[in-house]
Amino acid sequence: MSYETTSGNKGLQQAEALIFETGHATGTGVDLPEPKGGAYEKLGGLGRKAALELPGFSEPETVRHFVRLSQKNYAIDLGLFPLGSCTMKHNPRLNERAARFEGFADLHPLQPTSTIQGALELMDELAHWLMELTGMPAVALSPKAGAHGEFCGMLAIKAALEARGEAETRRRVLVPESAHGTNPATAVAAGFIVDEIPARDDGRVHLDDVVAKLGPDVAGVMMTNPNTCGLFEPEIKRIADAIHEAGGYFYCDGANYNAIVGKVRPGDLGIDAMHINLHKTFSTPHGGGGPGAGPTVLSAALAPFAPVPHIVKRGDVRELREHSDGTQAFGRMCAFHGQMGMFTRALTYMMSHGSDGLRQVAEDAVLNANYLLARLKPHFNAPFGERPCMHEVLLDDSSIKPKGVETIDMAKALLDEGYHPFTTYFPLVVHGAMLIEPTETEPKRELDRFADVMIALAERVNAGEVEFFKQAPKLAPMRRLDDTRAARSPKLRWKPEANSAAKQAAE
Amino acid sequence: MSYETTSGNKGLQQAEALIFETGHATGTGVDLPEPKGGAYEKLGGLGRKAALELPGFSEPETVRHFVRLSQKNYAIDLGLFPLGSCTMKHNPRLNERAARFEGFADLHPLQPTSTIQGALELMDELAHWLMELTGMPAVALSPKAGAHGEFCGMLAIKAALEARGEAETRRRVLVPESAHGTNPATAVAAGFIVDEIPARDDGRVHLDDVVAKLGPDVAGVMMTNPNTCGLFEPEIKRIADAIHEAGGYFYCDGANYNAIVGKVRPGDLGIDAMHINLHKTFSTPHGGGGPGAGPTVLSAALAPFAPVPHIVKRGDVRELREHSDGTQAFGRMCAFHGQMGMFTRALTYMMSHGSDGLRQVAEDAVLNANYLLARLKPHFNAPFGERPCMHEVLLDDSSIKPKGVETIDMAKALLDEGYHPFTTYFPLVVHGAMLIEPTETEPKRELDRFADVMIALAERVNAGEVEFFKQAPKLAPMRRLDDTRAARSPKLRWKPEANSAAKQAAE
Amino acid sequence: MRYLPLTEADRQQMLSVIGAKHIDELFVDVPKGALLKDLIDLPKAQGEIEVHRHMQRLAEKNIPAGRTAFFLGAGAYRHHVPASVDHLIQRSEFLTAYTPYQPEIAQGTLQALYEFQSQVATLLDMEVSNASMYDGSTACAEAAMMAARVTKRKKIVFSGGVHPHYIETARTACEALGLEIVALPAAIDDEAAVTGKLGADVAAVIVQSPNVFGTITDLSKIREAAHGAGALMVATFTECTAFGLIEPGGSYGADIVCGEGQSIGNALNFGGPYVGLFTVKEKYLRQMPGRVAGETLDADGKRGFVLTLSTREQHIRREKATSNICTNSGLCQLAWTIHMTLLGEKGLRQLAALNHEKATQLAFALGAVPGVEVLTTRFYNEIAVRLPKPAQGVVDTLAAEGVIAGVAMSRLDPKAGMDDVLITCATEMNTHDDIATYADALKKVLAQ
Amino acid sequence: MRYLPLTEADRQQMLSVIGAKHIDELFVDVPKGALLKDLIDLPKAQGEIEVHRHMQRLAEKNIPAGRTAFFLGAGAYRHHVPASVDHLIQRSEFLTAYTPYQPEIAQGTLQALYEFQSQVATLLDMEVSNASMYDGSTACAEAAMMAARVTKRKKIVFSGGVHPHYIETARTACEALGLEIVALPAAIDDEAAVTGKLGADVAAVIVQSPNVFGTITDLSKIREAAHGAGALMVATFTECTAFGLIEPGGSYGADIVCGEGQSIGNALNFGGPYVGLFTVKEKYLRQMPGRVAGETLDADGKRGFVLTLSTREQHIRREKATSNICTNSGLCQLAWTIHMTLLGEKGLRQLAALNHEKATQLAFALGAVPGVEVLTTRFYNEIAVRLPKPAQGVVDTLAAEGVIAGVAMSRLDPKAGMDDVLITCATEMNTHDDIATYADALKKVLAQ
Ligand SMILES: Cc1ncc(COP(=O)(O)O)c(C=O)c1O
Ligand SMILES: Cc1ncc(COP(=O)(O)O)c(C=O)c1O
Repeated sequence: MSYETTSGNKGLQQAEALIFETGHATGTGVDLPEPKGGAYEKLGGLGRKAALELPGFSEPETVRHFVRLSQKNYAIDLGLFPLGSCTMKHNPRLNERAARFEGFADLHPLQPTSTIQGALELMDELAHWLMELTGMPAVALSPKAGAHGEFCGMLAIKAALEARGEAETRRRVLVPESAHGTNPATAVAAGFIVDEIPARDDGRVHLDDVVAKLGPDVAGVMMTNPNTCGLFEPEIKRIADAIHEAGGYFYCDGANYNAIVGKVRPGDLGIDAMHINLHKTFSTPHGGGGPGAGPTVLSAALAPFAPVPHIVKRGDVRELREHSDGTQAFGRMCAFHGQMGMFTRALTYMMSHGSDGLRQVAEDAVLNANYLLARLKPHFNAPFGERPCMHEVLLDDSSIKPKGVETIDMAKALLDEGYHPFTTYFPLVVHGAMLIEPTETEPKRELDRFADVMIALAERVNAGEVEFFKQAPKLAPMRRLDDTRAARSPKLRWKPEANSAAKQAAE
Repeated sequence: MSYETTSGNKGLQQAEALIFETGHATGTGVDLPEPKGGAYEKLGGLGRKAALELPGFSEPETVRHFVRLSQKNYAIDLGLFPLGSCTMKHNPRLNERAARFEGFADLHPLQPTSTIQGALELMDELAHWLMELTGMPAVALSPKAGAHGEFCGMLAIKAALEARGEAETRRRVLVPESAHGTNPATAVAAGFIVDEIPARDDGRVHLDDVVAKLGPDVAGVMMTNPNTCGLFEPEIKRIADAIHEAGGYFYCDGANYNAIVGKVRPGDLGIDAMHINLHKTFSTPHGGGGPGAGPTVLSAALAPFAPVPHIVKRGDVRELREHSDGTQAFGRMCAFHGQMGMFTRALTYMMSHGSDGLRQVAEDAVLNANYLLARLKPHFNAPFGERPCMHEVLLDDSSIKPKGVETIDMAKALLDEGYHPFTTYFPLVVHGAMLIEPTETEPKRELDRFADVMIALAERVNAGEVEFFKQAPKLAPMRRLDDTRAARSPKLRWKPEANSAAKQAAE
Repeated sequence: MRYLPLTEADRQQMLSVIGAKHIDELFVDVPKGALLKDLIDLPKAQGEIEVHRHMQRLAEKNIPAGRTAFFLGAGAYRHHVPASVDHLIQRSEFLTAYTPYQPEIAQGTLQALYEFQSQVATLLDMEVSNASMYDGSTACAEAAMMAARVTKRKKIVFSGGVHPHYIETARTACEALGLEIVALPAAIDDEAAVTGKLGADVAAVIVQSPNVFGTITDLSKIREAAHGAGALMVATFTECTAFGLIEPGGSYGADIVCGEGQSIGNALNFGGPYVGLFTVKEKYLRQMPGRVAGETLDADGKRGFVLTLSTREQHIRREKATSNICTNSGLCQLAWTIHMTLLGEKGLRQLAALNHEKATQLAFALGAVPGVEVLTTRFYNEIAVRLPKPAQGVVDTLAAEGVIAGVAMSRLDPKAGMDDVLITCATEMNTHDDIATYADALKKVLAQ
Repeated sequence: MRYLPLTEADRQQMLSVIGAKHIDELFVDVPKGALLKDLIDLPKAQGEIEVHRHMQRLAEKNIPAGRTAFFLGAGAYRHHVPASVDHLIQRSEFLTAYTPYQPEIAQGTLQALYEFQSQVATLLDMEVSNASMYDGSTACAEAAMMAARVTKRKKIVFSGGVHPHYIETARTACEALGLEIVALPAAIDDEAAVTGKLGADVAAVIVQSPNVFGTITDLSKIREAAHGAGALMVATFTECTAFGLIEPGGSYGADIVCGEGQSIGNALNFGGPYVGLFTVKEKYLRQMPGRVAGETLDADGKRGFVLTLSTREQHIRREKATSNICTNSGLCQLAWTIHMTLLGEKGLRQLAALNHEKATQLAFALGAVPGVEVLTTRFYNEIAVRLPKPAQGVVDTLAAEGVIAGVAMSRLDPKAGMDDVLITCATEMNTHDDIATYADALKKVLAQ
């Protein structure tokens, strides 16, 4: 059925070159008045000299370019996106609308506070929801994503230690081996030393392992709950107590909060700080890699150290405290007040669900994952499949690898079946991990179809169809891409000299 | 490369059943308060008894369903859409935004006029632009599409004849054989009798042919200019004069106005009425079949008979005249004031282009068509290709048909190449017509690629690859669909009893 | 110009390929003198910033419904359209596609059409639906003409409850064809008058339920009378959400059921674009106007959809077509289908019940205003009330107070002799406070 | 609940497949007592109508920039973003995709990233760009940390023209790592002070041009001084449209050029989300933070794009990563790329020239107000002026008059000793009338 077309298109799949290959410096999709010229120029002779060589397109060409590109993407709106640890749930369109209200979108962060009372009220409302849901007394809204929230939490811990005069002595942070890469990276960025808690066979962090590492040089622990294996940490409360007893703090990575929202309050587990990825649990769109938002809830012990800005209410009027002088705030996370555009979406989401709907979110997320676990367990190895999972199903390739098919091959075969695969090879503690997170916004029939596909693929493995997998994907917009080649001699931008070569490749 | 997947998807192309096959009566994507029950019921016992059996979907499922469906469509935003007579030009996004301003979208047509002054002003502005551009003294805005505009124009002619006491005697309307189907259908709907002007070899309407048919029973002529062969009617002015002299009126089908906007004023050609498809020349989106808008400009002779509503200006205040009593208005075209949502878009478009930009529109549309004509003429038969065309290139299949490939096959082969084909088999006066309208919003490189594809296909014809064409499309979402089967025993809706059969077919 | 991709260099190069020196050589066929040398006297091109500003200025000279206490219906209804509807219809693949003439690359539009037809037929309890008409009023006019074709008779009787604009629209169209329109006097409860009027020359009787005064009618007797006289019964409507709560025309055996679909999926838009719904009994299929999508198979035996039965249509049948309609209400129809998919039976029933609840509250509140008489006794979400003053003046006075109270019957039909009748409606958008504000304001105005 | 597709029947059936009786059996690992029995004390689920109303009410408690005469910049700029940008970024395939971890089905995102990197590097005259940071301030902090890694030194010198919030953001991050921040006193013209301060312990000198007072600086001398001392020069910026008119840091030989990209493609959004631009010299590539897309081939030899050089990143390198950043500014970066594609060189140059023109008009108008001194002599679209009164009070008074005049330097840095300095800017959005309104209002306020 396949042949080379003259156009390079294949039916509806449109070939599309780089804008640098088809655009030109005189093309433009905006109409602006011609500048009147240099009469009033105040540039002090520092005007740009050389040509910029930025290609421009008329609006029709621009729209077409990006619409064509978009169709080369998979997305939640096309189907199940079971990427574990990423909580790819439906993004309600009301949220998009609310974020675009003129009264939010066309507001400058430094406007006089008399003109931004609604924005401050919204931030307070969001804070209220986050604090009530987590059972925590404070929240820093400004972190710009999960990793930034981790940084915020660890800096709050550092400031608390400093206030106690122990910042210099307590520098060790315990991080389970199964942690997401951002955890150790953050701990180091905050000036701590990472001490790994080795993985255990049951995928949990054991109290004993933590206790064994406690000492007067320990600043705290960074744990993920539910953890990256998709399991609730049964000993979490006791671990928290032990840490506190030893004079440390408990940072919880809240990336997996979706599994427990409305069911369990992190504040009841002894947590001192936890970031919440609004782009996961509270469904602000992932946008192909961001933006996110990582508000970080804080315990009473850490609350005083929350970074500026703070919202201060005087009677009915809200003001901003923007400087840390005279406060215990540890500093500032970014130039302004955080990801307002995500706050509007997240609050819209929360209010839409309400306390009842959010609880149902957690229950359905967990139910969907356990349903997939039940259907897939007979066909794949589920390393911790004996007990219920939370919102994620963790499988590995140990049952298929001996037959020549690895996690990556299974993933690429899913592309042909019209799915985005699971998260591959994470967490690192499970070899050939396949981490499947369906989320609560999937109907049962989509889960069933996905399970059918997974099972059919397992049967192909059993039938010895190794080449089938190695050749995959065959139906996706591209065949398997060569990562090694990309990294070996990096080509990270279009360059005029590479022009003709690139053009040839595109054709 | 092709194999049957378990999911039914093929890479990014998602299989999707009917909502009736996957939805259910308890599913819903809206949250409304539960009604309090019948305490205050005032239905007089006429409440709905049986179940409705309308399937419902949650928002995630709904979004996914329609996003999946959408990807089975071709669209201007994906590529050249050279459907002759349809003027598939780029739809600017600013226009979409303007149409959604609360002050336009959330306005009821029967609000007190004190609350809709801006809407009336907008309609007046649009009318001003249309009258100035066409050089006509009046315009009826309410017609809802081109055909409705034709109806409006023909009813105005009828009313004018009535006013002269000649409605009973003058019933014959001359319509060239090459006319669009709406023309004869409209004439009949307006109570006239159609008299066809036979086609001529040069694709033009000849003055002699018209004159030969004139007589005291002639109400008028309905001509298209530029005509459906993509040609300007050179004798149009003289034909108009002849019609007028014979006591008839000149209706012009303005579907092809894009070729001459800003270059020629229909009012200078002796036209009495002409509809303007705002969804063609003024780029309101076609939306997969509508909505359109067909404002109809009228000559001084017909202006008094324009249908209600009329906007009446008293000082600075605009009022609506909504009833024809006491006026010469021939009646009312529809319940309200016409396609306001299209008016906002069209005015936005006109103001963006301005008088200079609109003239450029016509020039570029004509230039693009003639460029394609120049490139394709050596490879296809262009029946009227000796002279320049207007905004459309008319080819036919006379050079390829002897080799076994017809217009339809050429069209289907284009689907595989990633194009929407030209208009096929229209106008009827040219056998195997291929009517190509590139529009002005195509860059040269897209024209060149399309020409390359057409030429490559012509070469395949010459190489005798008939089966290649008969098998096309192979890369589109579906293979060739069976029209005859559809018409033989029409299945026009999902029915519960047909449920399981349909489900099987879907899988 | 931001929408025109050709550069001057492109133009020159293309002209030279064509073999022309100047663009005007391509306009040779234009009669001497008619080719304009100068620009037309209109403003020149403007940037997005300026045009945006201009349109916004115009928009802000209006008072949007949502900024008032709003109770106006009478053919267009203010409902909530979920945000996802507008998001989806703006997808390039829907927004910028043409009529699905090439079905292999238009299955998105075609399947959605087939779903629309199935939903509409189900909602109206009819056998067949077309793919949409311009709006309710033109659908109703088409129904009148179709009835004349089917029965080969020339008289159309309009019941006294049909929206006056619908009657005028049909009159304009039908009289051109030489059909006779008999419009019965406007009546809050219009059933009785109709059944008496049907002779053997009647092609169709056209009734509306809920009618323009909000009254809902048991159409059984009218159906019997119509069929008894050999005429068709056409049931029309302006508020399609009603059929989540009351029986539609199809359930009473109507031959054609048609009307306005705007309430579902479509904003008020100052009157358009809207979407006409049009359904018929299967036996009249070949006389139905407009496009229709049908199921078929492709060359691989896969199910797909195409536009079908086009031999009824103008592009094939020309002067013998069932209608001249070509472009219809595509995107509005898609919005309808999406919104209806979101509603489903459950949501639609809730929505309808809520509308009715609000309207009963409204009737109660207005009925309690001294001097006001609620005229409509069986209703869905709209009622007529008699005021102690001419209704038009009251509406105008209330508008200045931020209350859009409805429409005076005298505005819809000055000759109805119902100057004191106000048509007013409530939907799910009205809050309790809105209703109280309205009743209070009305009380004040009437007391003046 | 409209976002949750499972029905009660589904839930029961699924539980029985799982072999559980009650959902709470799946939560067995939660410590006793921590599993909530009751709902948390927050409002229950609400429909779209109610939530929409609530959010709208909050929005309308603000005064949007566009409803005022608006002259505020200082890190975020009000520009016109063409309507097509927002349309395109809302495409499902962009909006609801994740980071492109599966490149075969993410070429849309990846090619757009590659185009972004190419555009950014071209604009800033640098060799390599990453795929975006959170915003300008965090990008600047990352640059400071990167410079410390590259030079293995611990002192970061901030010039007196860097936005105080950028310095605070970097201070917070750097001090945690044990780096020392030296912030030179705020200065309208900050060049001279920097060049003197650079010892052999300095990792980087960070300069901003246009600086927070709007001053544009020839960075050659600073580059010479920095490189002479073995330090890197980091050039940061808050207004990226400037480089359509003035030389960017790359042209002066900066080692890292980074800053805020919001001006292109992104609305003000009350401070976020924005998009940080980050570019480096190729030789420092392996120390660069953040993701990057690169070109490669697929199994059929076709060109495609992948995320690459991930051994720098936290998910591979963990505690040795160049940064902890994971989620970045995807969609804002896409908006930037789309807007930049619409602009092209021609549009960008026009836009920049227009901004400069408006700013010169503003400087002229304010300079004519008695008591006002324009402090910035070389500028792009922003200037600092000295007022005869504390600036904060003037700003507040003007806000009540519908003029957002800018920001008082004392708000950005209360300790700068510049209470009488106002930072004010003009863009293509300001009309002549706006400027006149502002100058008149200022005159009145100062006269009081
Ligand atoms: C477990 C975990 N922690 C932290 C993060 C980092 O969050 P972000 O990407 O929002 O910075 C992620 C994101 O994937 C994660 O899955
Ligand atoms: C020449 C011509 N006339 C009339 C029409 C009818 O216009 P509309 O579809 O807007 O009713 C068309 C539409 O395709 C056309 O091409």
